[in-house]
Amino acid sequence: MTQGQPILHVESLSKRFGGLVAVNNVSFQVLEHEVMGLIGPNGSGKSTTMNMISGALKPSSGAIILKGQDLTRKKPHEIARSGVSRTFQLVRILPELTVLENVIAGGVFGHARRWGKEVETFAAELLARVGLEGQSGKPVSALTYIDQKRLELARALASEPEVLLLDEWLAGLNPSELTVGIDLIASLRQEGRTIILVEHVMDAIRSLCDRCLVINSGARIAEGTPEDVLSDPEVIRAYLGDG
Amino acid sequence: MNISALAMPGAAALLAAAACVPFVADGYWLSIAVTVLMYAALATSWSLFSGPTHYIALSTGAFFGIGGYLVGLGMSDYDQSFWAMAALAPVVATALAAVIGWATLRLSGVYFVIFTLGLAEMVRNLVSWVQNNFLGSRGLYVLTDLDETHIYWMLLAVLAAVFVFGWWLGRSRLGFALRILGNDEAVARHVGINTARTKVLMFMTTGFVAALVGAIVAPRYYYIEPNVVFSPELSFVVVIMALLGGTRKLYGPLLGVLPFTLLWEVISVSFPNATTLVLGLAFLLIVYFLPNGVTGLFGKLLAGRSS
Amino acid sequence: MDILISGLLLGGTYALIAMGLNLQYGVARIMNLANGEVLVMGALASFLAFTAASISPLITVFLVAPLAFATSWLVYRVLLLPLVRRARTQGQLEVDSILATFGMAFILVGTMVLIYPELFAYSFLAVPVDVAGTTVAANRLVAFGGAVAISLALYLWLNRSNAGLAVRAVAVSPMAAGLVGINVERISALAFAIGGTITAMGGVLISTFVTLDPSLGVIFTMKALIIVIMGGVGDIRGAIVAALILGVVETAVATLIDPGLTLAAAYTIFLLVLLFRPQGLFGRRPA
Amino acid sequence: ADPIKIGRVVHMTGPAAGGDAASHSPNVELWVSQVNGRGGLMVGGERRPVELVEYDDKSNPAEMIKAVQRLATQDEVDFLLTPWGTGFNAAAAPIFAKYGYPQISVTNITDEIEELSERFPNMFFTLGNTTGFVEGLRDTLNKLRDNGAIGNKVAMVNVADAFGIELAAVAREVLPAAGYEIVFDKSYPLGTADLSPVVKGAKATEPDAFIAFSYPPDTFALTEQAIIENLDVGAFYTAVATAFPAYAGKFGSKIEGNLGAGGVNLDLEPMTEYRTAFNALHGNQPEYWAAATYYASLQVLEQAIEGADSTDREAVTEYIKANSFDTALGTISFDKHNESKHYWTVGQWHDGQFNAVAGVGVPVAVEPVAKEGWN
Amino acid sequence: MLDINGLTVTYGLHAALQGVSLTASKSEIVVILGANGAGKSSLLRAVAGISEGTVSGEAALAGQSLRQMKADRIVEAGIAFVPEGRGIFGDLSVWENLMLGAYPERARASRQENLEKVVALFPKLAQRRNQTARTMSGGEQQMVAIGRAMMSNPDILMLDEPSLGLSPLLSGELFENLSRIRETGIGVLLVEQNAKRSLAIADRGYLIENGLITGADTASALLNDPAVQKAYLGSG
Ligand SMILES: Nc1ncnc2c1ncn2[C@@H]1O[C@H](COP(=O)(O)OP(=O)(O)OP(=O)(O)O)[C@@H](O)[C@H]1O
Ligand SMILES: Nc1ncnc2c1ncn2[C@@H]1O[C@H](COP(=O)(O)OP(=O)(O)OP(=O)(O)O)[C@@H](O)[C@H]1O
Ligand SMILES: CC(C)C[C@H](N)C(=O)O
Ligand SMILES: [Mg+2]
Ligand SMILES: [Mg+2]
Repeated sequence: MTQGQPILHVESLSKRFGGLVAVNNVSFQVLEHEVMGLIGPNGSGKSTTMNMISGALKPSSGAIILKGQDLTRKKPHEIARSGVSRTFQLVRILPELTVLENVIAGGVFGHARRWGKEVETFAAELLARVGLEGQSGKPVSALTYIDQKRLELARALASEPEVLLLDEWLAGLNPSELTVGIDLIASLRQEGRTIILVEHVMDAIRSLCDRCLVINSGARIAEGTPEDVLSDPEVIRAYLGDG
Repeated sequence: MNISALAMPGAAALLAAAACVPFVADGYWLSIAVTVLMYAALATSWSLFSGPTHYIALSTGAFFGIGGYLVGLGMSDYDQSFWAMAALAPVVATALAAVIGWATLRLSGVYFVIFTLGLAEMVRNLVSWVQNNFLGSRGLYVLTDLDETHIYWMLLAVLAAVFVFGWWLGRSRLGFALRILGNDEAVARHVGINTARTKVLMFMTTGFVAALVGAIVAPRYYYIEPNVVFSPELSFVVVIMALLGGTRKLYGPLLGVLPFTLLWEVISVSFPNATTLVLGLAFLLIVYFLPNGVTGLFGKLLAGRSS
Repeated sequence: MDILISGLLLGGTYALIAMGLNLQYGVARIMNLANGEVLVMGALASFLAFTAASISPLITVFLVAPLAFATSWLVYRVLLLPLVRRARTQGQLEVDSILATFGMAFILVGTMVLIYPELFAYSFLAVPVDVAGTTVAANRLVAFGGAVAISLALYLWLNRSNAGLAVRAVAVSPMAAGLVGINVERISALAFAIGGTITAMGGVLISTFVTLDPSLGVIFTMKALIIVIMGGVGDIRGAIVAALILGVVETAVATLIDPGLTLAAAYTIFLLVLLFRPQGLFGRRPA
Repeated sequence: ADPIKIGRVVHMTGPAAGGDAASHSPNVELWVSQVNGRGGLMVGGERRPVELVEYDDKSNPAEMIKAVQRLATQDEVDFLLTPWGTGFNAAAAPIFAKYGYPQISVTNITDEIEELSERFPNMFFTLGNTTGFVEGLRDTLNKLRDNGAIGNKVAMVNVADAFGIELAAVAREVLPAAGYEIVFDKSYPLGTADLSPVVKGAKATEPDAFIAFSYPPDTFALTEQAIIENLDVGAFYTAVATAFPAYAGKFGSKIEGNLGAGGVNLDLEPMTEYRTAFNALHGNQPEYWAAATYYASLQVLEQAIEGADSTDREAVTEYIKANSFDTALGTISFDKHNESKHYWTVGQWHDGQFNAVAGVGVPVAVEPVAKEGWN
Repeated sequence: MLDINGLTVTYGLHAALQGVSLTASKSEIVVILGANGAGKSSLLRAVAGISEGTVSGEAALAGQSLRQMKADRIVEAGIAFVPEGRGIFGDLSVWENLMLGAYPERARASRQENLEKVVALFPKLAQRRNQTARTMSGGEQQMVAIGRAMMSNPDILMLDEPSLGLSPLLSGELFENLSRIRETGIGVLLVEQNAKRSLAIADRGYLIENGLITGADTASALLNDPAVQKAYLGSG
C-alpha cells in the first residue's frame, strides 16, 4: 500500500535517568501505512523511545503528537485509546485468561471499543488472522513461544490501532519460525498498518521496513532505506560489526 | 449452560432458606449465623477487589470501624437515628476510600498491604484524637430496639446485594478490566484501562460494604470503643477466611467463612483454656493440607470424581 | 536537641523491632507476622529471669540469643521450607507465609498466656542519665547501645564476610544465588534464624523500659512492617534510617504539636516516603 | 446433688486479657473453691456444688456474644458471671436480659447507669460511675490543697480511648469548677512507644498535680518517665493498673504516695479475710481495686441464690434488688437504678499497700498525703 | 565428561523432555538446536538442578551422578549455567557479581587466576567494575553472566540462548568469545536459535524436537545437511 501523510510526529524527544541520557533529542515522523524500523546497539534507547510513545515512561522533554493530538503528557491508557498499541520486549500475556480472552482484552478498552458478542467474534477473527484458529478456549500456558507472540500481536491489533509498536517481537524465534513471523508482519504491512519496528534481526529489517532510523547512545546516527543505513559506515562500526 | 440455568432459582431458594434461619435457630445458632453472614459479606466484598487484583487489602478493619464508630457517635452525641447513621457511615467510608485509594495508587504489592494494615491504626488514632479534643464524648452507646434477628436479616440483604453485584461484575467491563489488571498491570494500562480509576472504584466498593456491615452490627455491641471496632485482627481474619475459601469464585469466600467459623467454634468449645493456641495449630494444618483453599479442595474432589 | 536525642533513642528501639524482620522478609522472603510475638517472648524470658532468678537482662540477652537462633532455625527448616518449596510464585509464598506465621503468632500468644497471662513489669536501670543536657533513662540508653552494636555487627557481617555476601545475593535473587553455588535454603534458614535472634534480643532490651503482656505482639509486628517497608525490603541501612526517622518525627510531633497525633504523623511520613520512593528509602526498583 | 452450672466468658488473650487475669479470674477460682469446699450452695435444703463452664473470647465482643449465647442455650447454665470491661458488659447486656440472667457487672464504669438499668432491669453496677470517679479525685486533690500540699495547677493527660476520653471529658468540667487550672491537657494514643515527650511537656508547665487517665502499659510508662524526669508534684495520679501489685513490684518504694484509681480499705475485717484467703490459695496478693469488688459480686450472687432458696433467675434478681449483702467490701445494697453506691474511687500507695483515700458509701481508713519525691 | 542419559522432564502431565541422551567434553563446543518449546531449556535447567518439573533419568559429570544434587552442589561439581534471561544479580555491582561467581569452594583457590581470564576476555567488565549490573546494556549484562559463570571454575559451561536480543555486533563478539573460552579448556554446552553462527563455531551438535533427540553429528556435517538447513538455517 502506498504511504500516506505523516501521522506520528516525535519532536526533540529526550529521556534522562538520573545522570544517564538514554534518549537525546530525537526527532522523527512516521507516515501512515509505513513500517519504520528503529535500530541501534544494545542500550541505545530504542525501548525507551517506544516506552515514551506508549506512555510507559514520561519524556524528560520533547513532544509526541499523533494525528494532531498531543500525547506527550498523557497516561498509557489515554494513549492506548488515542490509537497506539504495543507488544512488549519480553512477552507479556495474561496467564489467567484464556487465549480468546487475551485478545478480547485488547479490544474492549482501547482505540476501537467493542463488547459482548461483537468483540468475541472480532477476537476470533483476529486469532485466525495470526494463525491461532481453533485455540481460543485453551489456557495460554499451553501455547508455544511463537504462539504466545502471535497472541500478543492479536491483542495489540484488537483495538485497531493507528500505530503499532513492536519491540523485538521476532526475538527468540528460530530461523524457521522467524520466516513465519516475518511473513505475518509482512502481511500486516500489506494491509496498510502503520508500524514502528525494533529488531536486531537484520533479515527482518531488510525485508520489512520502508525506512529505518538508527540511534546510538540515544541520538540519531542515520536515517533512510534499510539498504542505505545498513551500509552506512557509522552504522556498521557501531552496530553491525564487520562479521 | 445447565449449571447457570439452575444458578438463579438455586440462589433464590438458598436466599429464601437463609431468610428463615431466625425462625428455626435458637439464640446460639442465630449468633453463629450472624457471625457467618458478617464475615461472609466482608470476605466476599474483600475478594471482589483483592481476588482479581491480588492486592491484599488489610483495610477491612478501618472501614468496618468507621461504620460502627459513626453509628455510635451519631446516636450517642447527636441524637441521630440508627438508620440515618447507618446510611451516612458507608458514604463517609466510601469517600475516605476514594481519598486513600488515590493517595496509595502508586503503591503496589506488599507496600499496599502494609499501608492498608496501618490504616486502621491511623484512622483509630485520628478519630480518637478528634473525639478527645473536639467532641469529648461520654462513651458511645448504641441503644436500639434491633435484636439479632433484625441484624441477621440486614446482613443477609447486604450479602445478597454483594453477591448480585459480584455476579454483575463478573459480566461487566469493569470486572473484565479488573481481571486483566490482576494479571498484569502494565498490559492493562497499555490496552487502554484506566487502572487507577478501576482500582479506586473497587476499593471504594469494599470500603462501602465494610462500613455498612460495621454500622449494621454496631447495635450488637451496644458500646463502641475505638480499640474494639478498629481491630487489625478483623482485617486479618477476613483475609484469611477469603483465602481459605478461595477467591477465584464468587462463592469461594463463603466456603471459607462457613467451615472456619464452625471450626473456630468447635475449638473454642473443646479447648476453652487454650483456644488461641489450638486455633494457631489449626491454622498451620490448614495451610499445609489445604494449599488451594476450600474451593481448591472442591475442585480436586470434582476432578477426582469425573476422572 | 531534646527532641533529637529522645527521638534517636526511640528510633533505636524501633530499629531493634525491625531489623530482624527485615532479614527474614528481605532474605528468606517470609513476611513473619509472628515477629512481634517473638519479641514479646524475649521480653517474657527477661522478665521471668529477672523476677524469678534475679538475672540481669544484660545477661539474659545472651542467654536468649542461642535459644532464639535454634528455634527460629528449626521453625524455618520444618515449617516454612515446605511452603517455600511448594510456592510457584512470590505471591503464593507471601499468602502462605502470611497464613502460616499468623497461625504461629496465635500459638505463641496462646503459649505465653499459659506461662504468664499478666503484665511483665520489672525495673532495670530506670535511672536518669544526662545526655547533652537532656535527661534520658539509662535503660533506653542501654537499648540504644544494643541497637547500635547489633546493627554494626550485622552491617559488617553482611558487607565483609563471605556468608554475608551470600545472604545479600539471596536477597537479590535466590535463583541466581543457586547458580553461583550458594545453598539458598541454608542461607535463608540462616537469615531467618538470625532475624529471629535479633528480634528476641530486641525484646529483652525493650522489656527493660516497656511494660508488655502476651497479647501486645501485633503492635510491634505492625511497626516493624512499616519500618521495613519504609526503609526498603532487604536493606539493613534502610531499616535503621527509617527507624530513626520515625523516632525523631514521632518525638517532634509529640513535643511540638500533640502527642495524640504521633501515630498519624508516623503514617503520614510512611505514605509520603512511599509516594516519592515507592520502593522504600533504600529499596531496589522492582525488576 | 445436681450441680449449679455457672458460665463465664474469659478474655484469655487480646487487649482485655491483662485486666481479666488480674481482677477476675483468680477471684472466680477462689470463690468456686470456697463454695465447693463447703459442699456447695444451699438450695432447697441441699448443698449443690458449683460447676464452672468457661469460654475464651480473645477480647472480641462478637465472640463474647456468641459464647454467652452458647452458655445460655447450649450449656443451659443457671447463672452467668459478668465479663471484664465496660464495652463487654454493654455488649453482653441484651443477652443477659433476654434469658433473664442477673448481670452483676463490676469492671464497668459509665455515666449511663440510669438509662442502662431502665433498659436492662437485670443489670447491676458495683464499681461506680465516671463522674463519681472524677469527683473522688477532686475531693482528694481538695484535701491536699487544703493542707497546702498542692496548688491549683493541674497537668492532665489521658489515653485516647473510650475510657480515658470519657474520664478526661468529665474532669474538664469538674476540676475547673473546683478552682483548678488545667495547665496541660493532652491525649496520647493507646500503644504509644515513648511517653517521655508527654511527661516532659507536663513538667514544663510546672504543675502542682499530675493526673493521667491511663491504661496498664502507659500507667507503667508514665510513672517510669516521671521518675526519670524527676517530676516533682504533690499529687501524682495514674488510673488503671496503679492498684496492681505488679506496679509496686516494679517500682518498689519509689511510688510511695502515688495516687491511683481504686484502692480498698485494708482495715475492714471482711476485706482482710478475703485477702488472706486469696493469698492462701494463690500465694500472692490480689490487686487493690476491682478484684475485691468482683469477689463481692460473687458473694452477692451466692447470697442471693441461697437467700431466694432457688436457682430461678427472676427470683434471684428480685432478691438482689431487695436485699443487702455482707461482702468483702462490707455491707452493700443496690439503689433504684441497680447501682451499688459503695465503692472506693482513689487509692494511695503507702508502705507497699494501696489504701483507699476516697470513696462513696464506704469507710475510708486513711487520709491522702502529699507525694514527697521519688525515692 | 558430562553424560546425560535418558533424561525426562515432565510438567504435570506434559512431558517436555522424553529420554534424552547426550554428552559434552572439555574443550569442545556442543550446540543444541531445536524449535521453540522443543525442550532445550528444560534440559539445561534439569542438569543445572533448577527444573520446575519432575526429572528422571541420569546426568553425570566425570562419572559423578548429579541427579540428587541441588543447584549449589552441581556448581560445586563443575557445571556453570547461564540461564535464559541471564540470571545475574541486577542490584549488585559488576564486581560483586564476579566475586559471587567464585563463591563455590572449588573456585576459591583459583579466584585470581579466573578473574584474570575473565578480564582478559571482557576488559569492559574491569572498566565498569562498580556499575550496578542492572544498568548495563543487554550485551554487557551477558558478559557479566558469562564472566560470572567462568569465575566458578567450571569444567562445563552451559548457556541458554546467549545471543538473544544482542545486536549483530555484540553477538558476533559473543561467538568469538565462546571459541576463546573453549581454548581455556572449558567445555561449552550451548542452546542457540542462531544456528548458522553457532554451528560455525561448534564442534558437534544435537537436534531436538518435541523432547526427543532427532539428530546428532559434527557441526560441519549438520551445517551441510539439507534437512537442517531447511529447518534451522532458514534457507528458504
Ligand atoms: N528505568 C531505567 N533506569 C535507569 N536507566 C535505564 C532505565 N531504563 C533504561 N535505562 C538505560 O537507558 C539506556 C537505554 O535503554 P533501552 O532499554 O532503551 O535500550 P534498547 O535500545 O532498547 O536496548 P536493547 O536493544 O538491549 O533492548 C540503557 O543504558 C539502559 O541501561
Ligand atoms: N515451568 C514450566 N511449567 C510448565 N511447563 C513448562 C515449564 N517450562 C517449560 N514448560 C513447557 O515445556 C516445553 C519445553 O519448554 P522449554 O522451555 O524447555 O523449550 P525450549 O526448547 O527451551 O524453547 P525456547 O526456544 O522457547 O526457549 C514447552 O511446551 C513449555 O511450555
Ligand atoms: C474498670 C475498668 C478497668 C474498666 C475498663 N477500663 C473498661 O472501660 O473497659
Ligand atoms: Mg530494548
Ligand atoms: Mg528455552
